[in-house]
Amino acid sequence: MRQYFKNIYEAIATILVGMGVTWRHLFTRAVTIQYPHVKRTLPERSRMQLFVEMDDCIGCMACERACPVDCIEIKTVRGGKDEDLGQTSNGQKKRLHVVQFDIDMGKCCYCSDCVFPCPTGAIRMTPEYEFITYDRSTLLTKFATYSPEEISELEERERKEKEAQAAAKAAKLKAAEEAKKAAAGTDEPKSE
Amino acid sequence: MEPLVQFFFNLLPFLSDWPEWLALTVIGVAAAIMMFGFIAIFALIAIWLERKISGHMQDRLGPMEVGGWHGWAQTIADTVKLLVKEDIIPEKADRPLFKLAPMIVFTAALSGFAVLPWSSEFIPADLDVGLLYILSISSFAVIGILMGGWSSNNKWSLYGAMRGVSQVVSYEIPAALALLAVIMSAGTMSMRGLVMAQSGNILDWNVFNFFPLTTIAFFIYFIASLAEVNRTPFDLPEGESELVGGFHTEYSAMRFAFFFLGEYANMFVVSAIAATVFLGGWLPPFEALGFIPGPLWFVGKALLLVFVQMWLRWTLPRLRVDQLMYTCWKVLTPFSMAIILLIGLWKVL
Amino acid sequence: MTAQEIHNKIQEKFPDTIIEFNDSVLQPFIKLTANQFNEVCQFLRDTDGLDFDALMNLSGVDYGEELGTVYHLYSMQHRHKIVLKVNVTRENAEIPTVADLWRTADWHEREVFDLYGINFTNHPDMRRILLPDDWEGYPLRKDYVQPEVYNGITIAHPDMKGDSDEEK
Amino acid sequence: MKKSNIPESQFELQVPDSLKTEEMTLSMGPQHPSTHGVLQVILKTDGEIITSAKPQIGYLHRCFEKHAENITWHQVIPFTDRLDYIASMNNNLGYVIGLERMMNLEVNERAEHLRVVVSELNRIASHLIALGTYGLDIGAYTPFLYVFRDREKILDLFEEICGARLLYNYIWVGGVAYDAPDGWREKVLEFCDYFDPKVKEYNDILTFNKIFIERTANVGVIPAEVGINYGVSGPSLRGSGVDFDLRRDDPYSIYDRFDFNVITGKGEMGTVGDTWDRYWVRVAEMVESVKIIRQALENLPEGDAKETVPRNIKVPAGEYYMRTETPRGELGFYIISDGSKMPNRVKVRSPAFCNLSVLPAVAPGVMIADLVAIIGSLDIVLGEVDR
Repeated sequence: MRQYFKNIYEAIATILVGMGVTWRHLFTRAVTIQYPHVKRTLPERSRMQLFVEMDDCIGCMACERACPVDCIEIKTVRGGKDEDLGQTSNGQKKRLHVVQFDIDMGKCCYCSDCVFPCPTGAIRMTPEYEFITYDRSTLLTKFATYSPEEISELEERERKEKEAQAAAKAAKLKAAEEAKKAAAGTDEPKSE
Repeated sequence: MEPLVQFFFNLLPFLSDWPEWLALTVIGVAAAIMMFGFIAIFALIAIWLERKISGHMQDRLGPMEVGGWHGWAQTIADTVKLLVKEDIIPEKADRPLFKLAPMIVFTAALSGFAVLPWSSEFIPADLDVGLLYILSISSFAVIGILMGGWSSNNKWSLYGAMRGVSQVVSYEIPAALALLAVIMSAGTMSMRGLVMAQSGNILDWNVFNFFPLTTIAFFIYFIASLAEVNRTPFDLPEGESELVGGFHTEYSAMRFAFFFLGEYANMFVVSAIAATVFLGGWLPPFEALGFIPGPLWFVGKALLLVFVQMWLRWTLPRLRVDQLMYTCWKVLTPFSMAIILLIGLWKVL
Repeated sequence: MTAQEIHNKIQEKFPDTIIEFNDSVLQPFIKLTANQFNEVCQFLRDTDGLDFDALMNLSGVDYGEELGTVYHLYSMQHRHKIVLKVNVTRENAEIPTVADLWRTADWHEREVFDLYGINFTNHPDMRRILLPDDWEGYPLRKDYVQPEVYNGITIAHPDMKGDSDEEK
Repeated sequence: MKKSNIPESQFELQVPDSLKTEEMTLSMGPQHPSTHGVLQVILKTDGEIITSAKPQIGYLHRCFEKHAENITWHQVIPFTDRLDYIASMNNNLGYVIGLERMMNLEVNERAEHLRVVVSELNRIASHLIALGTYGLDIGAYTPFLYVFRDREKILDLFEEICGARLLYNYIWVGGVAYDAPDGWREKVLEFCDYFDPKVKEYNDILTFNKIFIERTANVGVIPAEVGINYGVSGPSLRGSGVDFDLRRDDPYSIYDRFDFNVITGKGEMGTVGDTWDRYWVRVAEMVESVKIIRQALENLPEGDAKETVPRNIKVPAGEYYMRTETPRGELGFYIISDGSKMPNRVKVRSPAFCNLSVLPAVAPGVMIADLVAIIGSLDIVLGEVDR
């Protein structure tokens, strides 16, 4: 019997305590913000959209290798022999044309693993978070500025250079072989 | 119907020249429309209020966008949304019952308004047994809940409906007994008579009349009424964390809105009964405040109780089925019986 | 109790069941034969002084030629650990269940069955647990080839750049 | 001595035969509001009373273990984030410490302290969610918002230190990804001061509410030996009165240097091991976490937190089972390396998986509403159950 009344008393008392808490909160300031009207300033480390400073990219593909979900796709073409591609902001010489640098933000897992291996700090995560679209394909960001003609031109040149190189190499090899043969030829009679 | 007819005749004198049947029909339809309009507007405001109150209690702001000032038009927008939404009826549902259920729930709530005394003049129907009428008509909603839960052909809905029925039927008893305590002291069941019996200042109100007996009766009635309108901590028929949506799981669009409307109308009805029976209806707490019209007092008191209902909802967890029954049969019912006994003794002595 | 002592105790009681005992790795393990495995586990759990009342982990492993199951046991009472290993052939992958001894093993064995195809005999409910019941193959086996369709649904995503083999 | 095996179901159904009705099979989930994600439980009910409950899992299976075999050691870390996505720091920590022990790597002191601080902060954040959603399961809405208000503050701290709010990829092999920014330490201390009085608020509105106690006490009792046998761990096991915490009993990182209490359930409101005890362990554990954070920040050494991060992770061939105490319990990583740059096998012993497996044992005989309370008190994260 005592337990019965104690239960009723406890129920009423604790309900009143709880109501007191909600009553106090009725008059405290809201902690939420009215999002589109008020925006938080995000800390500088915020990992939102990826951004690539193409002037700084040397095309080393470290970020592509580091990405656990393969959302970065890079294609490079070697620069010409005497071509000056400029320097990155930390003074590294660029040797490659980065003709393609695609990041699919739709696949990105925001781990920022690509940011750390970058030797020049070209790729980084920005606090920019409002990039929703109606079409998933628009999430694919292309950072490279080369036009298709330029790319094919560069590729053509690279192919030619390679061919030339290969030809030169072949010629060199051949020459070496011939020299060897010649040496062998001259040696042969001696050994006989 | 006398006071209402008188009220309308005073308001629109030309009505008295019309044939009686026509005048009565016009008055009846007009009163019904007024009530319906009141429910609709009340529901809009109450839902908005509930969101705001819950928001502020939870350190949020609640709706802020639609309509400009504090999102006042949010519920209107939601109503429009519900109106234009597709009305889905499950394939295996019992269609006629499924369609009928929300109407019954709403009708029951609307019928309750017939005897609410807004002021000494404006009372749609001043029945001699007004309180009895309202008690019986409000349990009518149970049929709608059961129909909705059964016809949805969903096991969760069925659970909700069964819980709802057992709950409402059980809680009728403490509610009725608590009201009986007041009826005994006032000696009438007419809503108008009940208010009239409380005239005077705040201490003449029934809630303070046989202090503390009627005060306890008031609390018992209030708790039981929470259960009758399925509000937290007795929202088991809906119990969304257990039963998904309870008896209205399968309802959508306007049919769902009718359940919703019915719920809010019921909230008002039970609060209005409590205000009428215990808190002096349209009477001001002090004579000095008599310049404020009666209906405002009435609605104000009812809204205060509605606010408390909301306040409780955003504070308390939900009971379990057996605990719900325990509260009803082992706590509220014995207490209300004891109160009747004590008031009877008091009266006799 | 050290791993060596535990090993000796098992050796004493079940002389033919120990295949290998390695104390020089980070976590010493005992490799056992499958045939008496349940009895050994019962012994480990119920003997005073051993009291391995908790099965921390049960995992399937694909060693290439053989499949295996690794049991990490722990005693809440004495705070000592031991690792048990049971290897089976790919063709005849059957190990006696320990789900009756440690209920932890119930779901874990189902998981190993699901992903490695090792059958645990006497298990109360040997079904797939993570994958759908009608999935084909055992995905964590190293020679698993991903099917192209499942119930008429193409599995390979059009965006997928090569498959896992290429990355290796 | 022959000890008895634990039966499959713990409780006899308490319904008298005369009241038994036809059984109904009920599918709870995977789209049910209280299954904390995509858990499906096939229930057999007799009226409101459950006669059997069979969890069906796998709806969120993302092949973590298969993935891990095809990516480098380091690339696994972002994937561990996604196991128990509300306590990612603790997941990172478990995997990383496992690797460090295999590599025999000493970690910079400052990094160790930062690790402890973020792990404990994340433990608080995770327990807060457990509290809030538990209130929601029982039917109280408001505490949910209160805990999210406070969790938000922790997430802000995380965002400041590592840039992410949910999936951190912060703890790396040999250290951490970023050193703490200036003023971060003070902000964490400020949070600690802010947080202590908040616990009383949760207690007022939820913990000691009579309705809440009635709903949770004496419900879903897991006796200690049953819990151990089923592999239940973490707060759920401590709720059953087992004084066992890996941070103290199998220490990792630098937890052995801190002074904190291991909270166990004492059955204050009902039976030892009921849902209220499990809930209470979480509440009290948050206070202990604050204590650990304070101690760790007090002794936060200067230095370079990334000093010992290796350029290439070379894991010698071998295997290791590393277990750490996450907010959900014993998270184990069984790592096998063959010396190459990718793991040969990473098996996750998921605490939520084991905790959930006890459900069929305790569910029979309770009501549907109690089942919701039991699932909530086990605090499962389906991302970790299904991996």
